[in-house]
Amino acid sequence: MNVFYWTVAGTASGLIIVGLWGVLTRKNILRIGLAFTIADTGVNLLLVWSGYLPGRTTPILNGDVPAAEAVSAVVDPLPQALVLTSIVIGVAVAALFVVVAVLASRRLGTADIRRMKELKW
Amino acid sequence: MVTALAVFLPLLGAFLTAWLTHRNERLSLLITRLFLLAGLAAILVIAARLGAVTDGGLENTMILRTGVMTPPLSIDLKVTGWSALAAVVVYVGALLGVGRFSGRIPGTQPLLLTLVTTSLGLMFATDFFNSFVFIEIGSIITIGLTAAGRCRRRWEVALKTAMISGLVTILYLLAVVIVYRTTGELRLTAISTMTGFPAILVSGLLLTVIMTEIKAFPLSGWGLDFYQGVDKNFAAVYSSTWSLAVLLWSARMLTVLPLPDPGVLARIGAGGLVLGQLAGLRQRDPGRMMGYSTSAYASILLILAGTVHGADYLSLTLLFFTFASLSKTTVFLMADPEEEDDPWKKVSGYVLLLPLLCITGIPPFPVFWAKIRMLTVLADISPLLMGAVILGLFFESVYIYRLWSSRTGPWQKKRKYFDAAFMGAALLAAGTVWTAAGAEQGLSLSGELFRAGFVRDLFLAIFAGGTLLSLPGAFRGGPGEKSPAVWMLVSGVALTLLPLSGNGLTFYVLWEISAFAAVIGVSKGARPSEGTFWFAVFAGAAGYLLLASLVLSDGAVSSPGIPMLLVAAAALLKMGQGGAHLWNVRAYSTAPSTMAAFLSGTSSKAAVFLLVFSASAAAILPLGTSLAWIGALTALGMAAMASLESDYKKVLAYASVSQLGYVIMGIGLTSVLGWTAAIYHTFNHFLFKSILFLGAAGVIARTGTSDYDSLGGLVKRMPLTFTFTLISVIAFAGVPPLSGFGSKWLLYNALVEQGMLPLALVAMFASVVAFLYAFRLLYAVFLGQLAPRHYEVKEAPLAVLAPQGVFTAVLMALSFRPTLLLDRLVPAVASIAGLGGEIPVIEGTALSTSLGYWDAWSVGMMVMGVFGFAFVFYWISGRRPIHVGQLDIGFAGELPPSPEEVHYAGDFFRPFRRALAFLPEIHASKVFGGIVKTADLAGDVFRSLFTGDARTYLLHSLIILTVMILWMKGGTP
Amino acid sequence: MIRTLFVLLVLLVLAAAATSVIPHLKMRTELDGAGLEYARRGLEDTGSINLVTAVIVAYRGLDTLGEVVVLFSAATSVMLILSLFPLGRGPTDPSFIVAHTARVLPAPIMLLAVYFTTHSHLSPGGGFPGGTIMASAFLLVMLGSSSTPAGSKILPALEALSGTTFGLLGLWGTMTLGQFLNNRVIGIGNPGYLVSAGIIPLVSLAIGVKVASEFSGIFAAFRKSGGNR
Amino acid sequence: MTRLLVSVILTSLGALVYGLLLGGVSRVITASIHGRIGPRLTQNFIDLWKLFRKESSIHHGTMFWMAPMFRLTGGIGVLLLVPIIAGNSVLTNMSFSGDLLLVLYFMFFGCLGMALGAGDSGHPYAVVAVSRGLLQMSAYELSFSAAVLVLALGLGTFSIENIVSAQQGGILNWNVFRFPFATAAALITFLPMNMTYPFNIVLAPQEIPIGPPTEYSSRFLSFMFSGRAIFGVAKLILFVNLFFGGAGSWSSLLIKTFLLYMYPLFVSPVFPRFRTEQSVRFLWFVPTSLVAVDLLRVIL
Repeated sequence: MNVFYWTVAGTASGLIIVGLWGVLTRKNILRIGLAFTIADTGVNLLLVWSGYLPGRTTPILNGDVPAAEAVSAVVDPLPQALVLTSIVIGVAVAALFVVVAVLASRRLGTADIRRMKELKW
Repeated sequence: MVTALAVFLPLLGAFLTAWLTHRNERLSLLITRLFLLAGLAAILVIAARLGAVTDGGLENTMILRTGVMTPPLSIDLKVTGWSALAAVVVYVGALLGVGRFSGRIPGTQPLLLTLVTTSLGLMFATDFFNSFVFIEIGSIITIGLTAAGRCRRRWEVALKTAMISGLVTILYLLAVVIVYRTTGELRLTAISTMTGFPAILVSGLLLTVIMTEIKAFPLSGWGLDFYQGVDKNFAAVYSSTWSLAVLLWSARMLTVLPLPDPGVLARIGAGGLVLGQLAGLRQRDPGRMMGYSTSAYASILLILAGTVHGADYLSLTLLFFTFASLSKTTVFLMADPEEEDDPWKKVSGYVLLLPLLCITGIPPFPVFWAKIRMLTVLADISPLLMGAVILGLFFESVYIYRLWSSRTGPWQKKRKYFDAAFMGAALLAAGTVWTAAGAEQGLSLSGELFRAGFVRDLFLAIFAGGTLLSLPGAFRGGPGEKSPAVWMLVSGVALTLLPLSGNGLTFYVLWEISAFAAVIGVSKGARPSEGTFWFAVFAGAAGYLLLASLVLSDGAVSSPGIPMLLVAAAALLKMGQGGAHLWNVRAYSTAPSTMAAFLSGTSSKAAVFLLVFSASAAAILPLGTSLAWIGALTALGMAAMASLESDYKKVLAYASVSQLGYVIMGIGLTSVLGWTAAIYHTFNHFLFKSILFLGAAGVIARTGTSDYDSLGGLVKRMPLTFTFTLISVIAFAGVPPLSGFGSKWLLYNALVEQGMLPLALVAMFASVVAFLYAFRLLYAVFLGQLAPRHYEVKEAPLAVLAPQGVFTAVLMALSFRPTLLLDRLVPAVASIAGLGGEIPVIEGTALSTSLGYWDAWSVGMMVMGVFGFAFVFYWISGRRPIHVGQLDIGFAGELPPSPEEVHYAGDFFRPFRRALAFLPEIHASKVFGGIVKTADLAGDVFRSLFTGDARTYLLHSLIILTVMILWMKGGTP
Repeated sequence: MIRTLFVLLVLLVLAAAATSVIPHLKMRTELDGAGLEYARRGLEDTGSINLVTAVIVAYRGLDTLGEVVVLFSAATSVMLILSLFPLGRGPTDPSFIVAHTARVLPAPIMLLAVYFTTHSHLSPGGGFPGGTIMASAFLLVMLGSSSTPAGSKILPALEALSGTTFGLLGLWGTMTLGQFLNNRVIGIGNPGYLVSAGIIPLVSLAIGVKVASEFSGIFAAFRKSGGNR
Repeated sequence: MTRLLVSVILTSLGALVYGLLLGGVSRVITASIHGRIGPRLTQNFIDLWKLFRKESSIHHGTMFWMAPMFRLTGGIGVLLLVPIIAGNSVLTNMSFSGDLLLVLYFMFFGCLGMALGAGDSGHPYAVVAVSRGLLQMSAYELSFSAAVLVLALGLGTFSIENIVSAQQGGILNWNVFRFPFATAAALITFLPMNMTYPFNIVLAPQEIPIGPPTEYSSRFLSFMFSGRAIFGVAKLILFVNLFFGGAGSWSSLLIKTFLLYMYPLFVSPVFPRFRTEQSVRFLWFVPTSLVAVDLLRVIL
């Protein structure tokens, strides 16, 4: 029953924490980017999780689910719509991040974020 | 339909230009401009329809429905009059910046156009998740354009921005999950219905997101790095589009946050404002300064959100942020991105003036109206909070001033390069006029703030006369100086209107205009940097003290108690009393000499006017004795300093402060005699200090030096200047029969009447010491040996000589017939309520009190008679001697060396210095230097938060988040 | 080390503080809020039997427009940056297997993509998955040849066209029904059929083409950027 | 008006004669202290006449030759502002036009003129002397005015006339007894005022070869001479009025002023000369502390 529900939540939270930990402690900017996608994944998982209802099916009202019974048969469609947007955004940001990170490391000759502190104070 | 066009036209343009880019760059730029113009037209239509510029129009709404059905199922975009006006600024900013940015970096137009749509979308968004989408677009474009910009550190900036937006994404989506699960919908308004711990968690998450996005201290680290490193032309676009949109979105978000206590926001904001701006004090990089300024505005938003509500909130946020954004855009447009270290290196201070004044919120610029309204609200809630805000704003003005003053470039020659920036400045000017017209009902020049009557008219005469007479000499600057005439005129006109102001606000506005124009006037000097800086700092501090008083006393300039204390402090600062002389000495000695004459002779009287008129005598009474002592000790200390100083203008500066000490003493006595003495001396000081400084202006203009050691013997070359100077020196030394004695006589009578003998002694001592520098001044400059290089020096220019003549004529008239003034002054002062003590009796030309009497006319006649007798007797009793060469002196049988060596002027009163050696050396410069150093050190502590490591910035956000959650959780069990 | 520990401490305290939210996020057994409304009237309102698509394209179409713009911005940014700062690593010749697969597979992939895109209102799928699949076909073609395919020239035009179409479809709704991106500007037809649900299939198609051309643009930019040196 | 004019002229001339005479006396006495024969009593008259008769042939500038007139005006002015014999309307002169404060400040008039003249001479030593003189003056004026202000506060008036009348009716009413410390302080300042040892740093014959009058000679010098003599008498009368009960008659005036004049003569030869800063510091602290005692008495 609730075990599945909370396991997913736990996994998602774990991913977020691991991701943040990676972001805050890794030095290589590409790894930091990777850590961001891990945390992103956790968040997306949490988003889908929030629309979960036990024992229900996809919100497509074809023959299997008559429109009249939809209310008691399908899961919440909104989080699914949101997560799609969120994933696409994640991909877009990740692509840009990778490009910037790769170019930064090439142009600056290092991928170490501790060496990118020319601007400070 | 128009709404949809206004929002989405740029996006369509973006799709179009994305295709055109790399094919036809010029066409693409043209299309970009066309789409922006069309969008601007659309949003203007909307703004007009909503009646946004009229009262209440800010709250009118127009809904753009999207999708099917209505919220919470679908998403609305809500255009209010408020956001429509901001959208106009977004369009304007984009239009201004597009040529400078996209023109230089082809291929950026689609991103720029998209940024406009996104900014509008975010400002109009009503849906929680929809806002998220817009925020992400904005972040992506910011990262992309930063990386594409022309600047050496683009990668670092882009990477930091990307990491920050990564964190924001995560925190925001977590908030989305919680909001949706607890409320079942995603409208922004739904958030405010939340309760319990989810409310706290969502508030914490969103507050962290908002503070990070708007760059509020202490989460401003990345923003500072951003503004320092980014392509300044992109920053120009960014400031008016995305930055503004985020601010306005945050302004709406902050009102719906389910905080247990919205007052928390104000405290976070005020604390951040003080500490963050303190950290900014040491900044040298102009870009970073703009970052700190942005952070200040972010803090202001938090304060507003915590304290102001309703229509006020709308108008205040709008005024603050649109004009700040537009000003920042203009500033950034003036930068030359190719100059990596200082993009404004080649820019003249003139062109930066308007936008920077707008940013600091000097009246009458638009931000000022918002500032004063905000402070009024804060004063009702917590004066402490208001004090913190004022302190923070003061810090901001200090570094903004630094940014302005270090610009040394000439006027830009490349017109094309500057078009956009000038357009921005023109828009700001228009905005200024418009808002000032809107705020007009708060201003009045005809009210009864100051009792009409002789005393007011006297000050009016001082201000008007002083300005007019200082002005002629100002048209031509001295050696190495530029002409301060325009600024002197501005300052002088504002001063002249001062006594006519009908309410406190008008008074403050005029006061500030006069002050900042004077600052600019001072900066026209030959070596302006130090002097102008300290002048600006002290004038700024005085202005903010006055502002605090104004706000605390509900629009009157002051009322008894704390406001009076603040006003007194402001006046003391303005007059350089009690150690604040640092600015007088530095500013007067580096300013153009005529400007110094204006400041010392005329402008300093504004502070006297403030003290005499701002409050009833009863309000000053509790401060009276302290004031009197401050005045007396200043008079003495500054006289001693003046005796030991050997720079002409610095001596005059010390002397000026010293003389004003008597005025403060008189005011502190709060008796009829005391105030009569103070005002009489004020007028006297106005006369003789103007003469002295104008004389100095003439001398410096002709010789090019103000050093005692290099002057001397000028009486032979500049006899008229010497005569005027001699007369005014005799006057201020208080030697009868000239007018200075009158002030002293009144003052001692007042002091003895009040039984304040120790004060009288200090005053007496000060006046004797004044004798020392008075003689030294006359001797070192005009007497002694004329240096050979000055053999050909001509008499001072007529433009300074003629005004001196006028002043001297008035001075002489006043000397022999002081009753011309006192006849009216004494009854006027006697009629001021609350002043105690006896009223001096005037009979004919004689003045008497129960203590003593004085008849200036008969004294004058006696002196003239005896002197005339001696003169005539000498004349007829023998032949006249012949004038011999300057080195024909009895020199104990030896040949005197060169005139320079024989002229004994430096370290003139060495025994005096030796005699004073037992005193500990307290230099005002050390004291203030110490204050500055302490502030710098404290600032450095906070600055060190911003290590430059993006991970640290993320950690800051997380720490703040944790602290806020724990704090709020503790607050609501 | 200290830094790592400190970070860990902060994260753990944060997580511990956040655990108090758990009682408020208990599992639902019944739909509520907006989800309930969507399930109840989604079909009726939009004519799409796929409720997720109804939400994405119809109810919250603005989000989707934003999503497209996100991709557009990212793609444009990446292309811009890469054109300004080439990566500087040339493409290698495709291997035999890739080269041959690239001749065979694109067509069926394209077919699948078109199905996904056009049937979004009927079955799982939609503009985004469809567009991504299309882009993968293009990617395959590109990987299969050693030069940039000729087709990449029309990508910007396709992108502009599809983007503009999306925008104009949205404005159509504003013009006729006063509601941007309303899918009922044409009748919603008979739910369950291909031609139904108003303009949802059209919008999906526009999204698909847009997404495809953007992703393809990114690939092409990477490739071109590498090839310039 | 005519009476006033006559009174003024007579007073000035009388003071001149009296001042010169006193100077002669002092020279005689000093000589006898030194064991010399010394000049005649009338030597000062002879000197003045001699100087006046000699033509000044050179000058250094306008201020230079106006300085002696400033000096003379300063001396006569102070004299005229002080009522000479209390209660006698004949010799009140111009004292109706100002009180003690005016006198205090008018005493600067001559000094300023002198200083300016010395400055205009272009002679560095003259200016060195001026610098010292001004410094010392600033120091003794502090304690002198302190003493005067204590009197004014204690008696509630700045008017010399009133101060004198307050001292009538017995020797114990004299301010010297009512304000002994202030009087002591004033008497100390009397020494530097008359530039006698140990305060004669202005003339300082050993250090400054010739002193301020370096460049002055003949007719110029005769003016300064007369000015000084008159100023000296004016100061004597002022002191008598302030501290010693004033003068009710000619005889008491002559006796009191003569005794007062003799006082430095018997004090100064005992002391060596101060350095300038020593003098300044001494005058700041010693007499002022004395005044402070009386001030506390008055206030409490």
